[in-house]
Amino acid sequence: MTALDRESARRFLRDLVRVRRFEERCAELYSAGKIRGFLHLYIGEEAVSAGVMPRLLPTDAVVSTYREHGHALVRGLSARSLMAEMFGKKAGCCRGRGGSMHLFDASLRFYGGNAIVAGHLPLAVGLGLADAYTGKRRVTACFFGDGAVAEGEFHEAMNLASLWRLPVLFICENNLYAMGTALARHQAMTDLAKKAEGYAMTAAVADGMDVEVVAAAADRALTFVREGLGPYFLELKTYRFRAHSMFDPGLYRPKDEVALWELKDPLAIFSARAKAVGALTDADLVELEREVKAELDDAVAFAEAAPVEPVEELGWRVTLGERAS
Amino acid sequence: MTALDRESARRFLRDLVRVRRFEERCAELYSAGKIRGFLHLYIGEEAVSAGVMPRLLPTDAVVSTYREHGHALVRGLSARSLMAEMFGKKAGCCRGRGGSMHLFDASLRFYGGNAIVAGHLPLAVGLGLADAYTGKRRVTACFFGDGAVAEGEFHEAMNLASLWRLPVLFICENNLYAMGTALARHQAMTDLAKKAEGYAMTAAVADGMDVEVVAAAADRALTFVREGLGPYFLELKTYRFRAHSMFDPGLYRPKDEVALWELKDPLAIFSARAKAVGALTDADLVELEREVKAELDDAVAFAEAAPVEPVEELGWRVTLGERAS
Amino acid sequence: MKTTYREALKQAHREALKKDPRVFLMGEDVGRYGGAYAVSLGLLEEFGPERVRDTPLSEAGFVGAGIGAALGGLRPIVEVMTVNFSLLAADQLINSAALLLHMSGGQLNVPLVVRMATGAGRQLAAQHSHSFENFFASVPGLRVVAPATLEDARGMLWTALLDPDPVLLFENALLYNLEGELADDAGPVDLDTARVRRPGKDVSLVTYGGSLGKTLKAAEDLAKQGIDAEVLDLRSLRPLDDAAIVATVTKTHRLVVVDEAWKSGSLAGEIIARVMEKAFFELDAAPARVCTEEVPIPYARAQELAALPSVEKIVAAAGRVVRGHG
Amino acid sequence: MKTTYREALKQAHREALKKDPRVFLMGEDVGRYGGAYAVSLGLLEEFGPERVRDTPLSEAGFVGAGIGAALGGLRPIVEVMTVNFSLLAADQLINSAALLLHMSGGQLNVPLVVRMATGAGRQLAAQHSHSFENFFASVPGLRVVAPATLEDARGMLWTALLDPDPVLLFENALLYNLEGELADDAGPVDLDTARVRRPGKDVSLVTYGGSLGKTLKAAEDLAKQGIDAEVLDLRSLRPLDDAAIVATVTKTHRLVVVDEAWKSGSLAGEIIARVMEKAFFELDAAPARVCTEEVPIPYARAQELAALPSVEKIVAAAGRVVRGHG
Ligand SMILES: Cc1ncc(C[n+]2csc(CCOP(=O)(O)OP(=O)(O)O)c2C)c(N)n1
Ligand SMILES: Cc1ncc(C[n+]2csc(CCOP(=O)(O)OP(=O)(O)O)c2C)c(N)n1
Ligand SMILES: [Mg+2]
Ligand SMILES: [Mg+2]
Repeated sequence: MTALDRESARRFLRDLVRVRRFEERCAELYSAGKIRGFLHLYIGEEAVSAGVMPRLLPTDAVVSTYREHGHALVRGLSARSLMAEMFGKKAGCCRGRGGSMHLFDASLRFYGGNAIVAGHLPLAVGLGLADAYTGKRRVTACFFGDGAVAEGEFHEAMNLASLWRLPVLFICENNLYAMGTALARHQAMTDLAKKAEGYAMTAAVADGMDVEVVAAAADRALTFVREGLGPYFLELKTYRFRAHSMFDPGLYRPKDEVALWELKDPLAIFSARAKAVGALTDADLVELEREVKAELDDAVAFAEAAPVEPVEELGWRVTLGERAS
Repeated sequence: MTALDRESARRFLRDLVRVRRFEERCAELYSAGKIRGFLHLYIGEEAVSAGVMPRLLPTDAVVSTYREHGHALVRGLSARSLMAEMFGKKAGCCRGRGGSMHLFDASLRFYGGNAIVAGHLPLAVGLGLADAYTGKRRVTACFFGDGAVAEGEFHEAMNLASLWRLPVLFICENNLYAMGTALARHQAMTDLAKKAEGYAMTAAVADGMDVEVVAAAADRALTFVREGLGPYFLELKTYRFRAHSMFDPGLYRPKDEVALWELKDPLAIFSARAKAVGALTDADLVELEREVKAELDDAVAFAEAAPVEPVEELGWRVTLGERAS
Repeated sequence: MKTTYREALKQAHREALKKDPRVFLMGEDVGRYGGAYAVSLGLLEEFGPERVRDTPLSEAGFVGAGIGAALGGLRPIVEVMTVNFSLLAADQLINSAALLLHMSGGQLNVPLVVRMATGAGRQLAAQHSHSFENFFASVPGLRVVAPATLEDARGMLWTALLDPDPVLLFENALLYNLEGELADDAGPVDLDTARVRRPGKDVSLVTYGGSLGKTLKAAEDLAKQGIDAEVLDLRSLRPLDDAAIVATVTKTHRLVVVDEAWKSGSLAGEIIARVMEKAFFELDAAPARVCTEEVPIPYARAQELAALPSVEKIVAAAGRVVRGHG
Repeated sequence: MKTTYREALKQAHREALKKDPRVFLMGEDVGRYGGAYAVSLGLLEEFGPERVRDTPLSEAGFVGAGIGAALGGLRPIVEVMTVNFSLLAADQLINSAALLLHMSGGQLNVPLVVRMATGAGRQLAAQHSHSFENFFASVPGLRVVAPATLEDARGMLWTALLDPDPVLLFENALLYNLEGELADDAGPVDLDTARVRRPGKDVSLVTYGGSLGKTLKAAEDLAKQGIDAEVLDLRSLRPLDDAAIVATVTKTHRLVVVDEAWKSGSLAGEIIARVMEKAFFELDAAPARVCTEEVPIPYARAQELAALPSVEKIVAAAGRVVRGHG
């Protein structure tokens, strides 16, 4: 890790704060009935997205899960388009059809927002295959949880990517739980990075609560993949501070475990350090929070005011081709 | 390995020869149009079944693939019932409904004969689960090929078995090809036993062409499983001397590779050794071949003469329960 | 006693777990979490982790393990959290559970119960709003049922466990909160017959599962218009109770089928085809289907509602069928 | 020129691989082995391993990779060896390929072609004899076609590759050896329309894929009995060519649907339902379905034949429909 300068400290903290406040706003709006369906918050895990995403190039691709607000926001989807999507409005990134679990933006190569656990890993393999086939030096970054590792689609995707040496970065957000099931109750091998060996894939583990550590790990991984050395498995240990979804009573985690992890709050840790090394001041923090608040106020107002997709457009683009019936 | 006595030498060789001659007879009968559908021969791989199967107890369970004649025969299904099955006759072990790929015998706890590659691994996990649940000290032995290892169902089954420490013995018959696709073209990690580590499962590799080596490896594995130490992954390196199925032109394997493996013919190797150590004589071999020939002649005659299931019984036992319509 | 569909299901599980030591429940988050729809909340504490078993996210793996456990002598209840994930277990359900008995020459029956939540209507968007009942109902060797009432939620599970064959129970997720009266001694119910939930003489509204409520409501609205609709709840989707279907059509001579699946390939189509084959001359007007529009189901509320069957659509379809086109 | 269905498919692949560098073929054993049905024999040598790519046994994995590759700008042809294994990829085909475009708000189309062999009749027993066309044909977002002739085998692939949406091509495995004449300049054909393969006036025999041959043969036999049957080949299973279906029924007023799937839940049922909805007053007699019996398909020859549609069964059904019951 290089010394922290003001510029990068601002960027890191900005991303962390934007995601945190966005998620908090979503939780409120869910309670207020503005957002419906499933809502999976990223609070506690922000350092993963804030650490990885800025290291990707615009030409790279991102494929993610239903817990992807943080990925989408840092990747560059506007808070407006995300909020409008969650409000079910036509101005949303998917015309309000996708909601929280299905955020897409083709122009940013952000391929979801996929809600079948591990179902998106093969897509990432295919995106990587397309790049390898055409000789493009791009990377596909694929985010998924520890729970996804048990799925057959994980296994098949890992083997394919490694067998064909595709430029795919697999990022396992190991938050220690798949819904209410603790890692040791769903994985025989709890050291997930070790699983990569079974696919002859290079792997690393890093602290997913420290945005600088994440960024450095991502840099190493991306260098490897970009050099054409094949795919890479990066396990980031993290924790979600909230329930799995808004339906989750959250009875399955010991209180002291939660408390312990809360001490590793990625925002707290990073802002303290940035201040300690003099990269940021309290005034910067206040300023940043103000900026983010303004952005989110605007996004919410925008979403609120935006019209819904007219019912007549329900059947628009079920297919793209012209069809007889 | 203990010194080879006459008794066990006869048993080993008998099983090897029975399977080999049975398969040769099947090939002939296929050409004669008596056997139809898919036919996958086990020639070259006999030491696996002849080595493992006799170490199992009658109370243990066996779950296998579509290349399972050898497993069925050594497990104790009669040549008559197998041959009749392949002739599509009602006296067959599945009334002629299953054919070559679906041999079952509930009384011998022989659970197929499954033709979806890797689809039977979860069944083996469930059989193991039933034993663990009821506290029975039985083992479920599950046979599958190297190709199956790429399937998601393999992955899920391995994790479940290890996570729940179930008494399942996974036996990978690594014959280096999945149909026409060589191991290195379908597996990123060609050292298959290494994959077991990703599931925290104990594993071993052994020469699958030497029946004594196989039997010794099976004994070690079975002791482990029977002691309640959890599942076990046993990779047996072997080779099929014939094509994948009767439809396979077999163009994908180098001639010298085939020739090299033919030098390891499990029948040749074992009979030579048994003679060298004085456990068997040439006269024994002749006698054995005669016995087996008589058994197969009888089986074929039986199958030939047996009646087919009447067409009126087509719908018999689609379900076991009484149904309204 | 006043209760809910969820609670009725839970009591059915408790009863089964108590009655038969071979019965156990397994699935994603059925234990510590209490079930994605809280059906099994408290059962882990009552029956322990062997009998209320959390599984990894491995739908093919644990459904297959359920089949194996059934072969091994147990009576597993496997919960596939939702029908959307059942695609991952389709190979096991079809190629193993359904086929094993017949293709083994009648040797290996699979006494397995698989439960799953189905249907749309909660703004869960395209990947979480499926209705694949008819696909599974098309497979010989399976039995498929859809409890639509508290009694059936309470009573179908035990009967399914007694069945020697694999039984799939589809629970429409909108029903879990359904409240109503249930007899204190409510117990097992048959899995074979369709039930007339409302007698009528002008038109038959045939439906099942999550659409029963809408259909009954539509029947009330139709009554206000002077149309006396009969509502038939199929209950069993495989086998279908052909006699009951033919009986209602023979009585009313008009048919509307209500089904939350996409129209093409729906069970509603199968019902119409059967009526044509078995009672061609009974119908006085073209039959109609009220199904989901042929679109992936969107998140936005208005769009989702527009995609799904509704009371209004049923009333309108029945009106057309009774009064003729227009 | 005299050729076979297999050869016509192969030429279609060669043409596509030559015309468009974005096109590649991947699947189990398509390369060195030459394809389980020898469709791609020789293509590896001609186009190299990047464009004719052998995959591991990972149906979900490589179908999903095909979807991703399509999103990434390529034009993949993915061969799923047989429909029986497509269950393992059903999640990818439905939850990803079919839904992505609509649920992304119209952003992400998936120009993917998936080919698979389907059907029974070669004594491959229960797990290798499925017909799941109708399941996939029920899913919005997919296009499903079934080439039943040499021309369609030759011409559908390129049109499918031009299509911006996922197209599933079902090749009945009994057709690969079909011989016949094909024009030297045979090229792309439309994917939209059903075709009358034999005009007739007394009864409409509607079918597709592997059953076309049997149905045409039945029509000949019927002609000898003085019944003039019209044979409609659906070609496209999603969307269905409703106009053509209604047209033939409006002409003959009698309907028999021939479909190799199990009867319950078959496409045959959907066809009948549509005719009832759209042309109720056209039919003069109850329609009939000739489908596979509701049993897992057995290995033994006589049993397998008894389970499947046959010329005799079609003739008998058409006779009943034309002459009335008995
Ligand atoms: C195939 C599939 N099975 C089950 C579910 C229901 N489900 C949604 S999220 C989830 C837990 C996933 O855990 P993990 O992969 O660790 O991700 P996390 O939610 O912890 O970020 C489950 C079981 C699903 N969406 N898809
Ligand atoms: C799920 C599935 N995919 C494809 C096939 C077709 N198939 C049958 S055997 C086979 C190769 C299997 O190879 P392996 O597991 O190594 O077993 P082997 O035949 O070598 O004994 C293939 C591709 C199948 N039966 N099931
Ligand atoms: Mg997790
Ligand atoms: Mg092999």
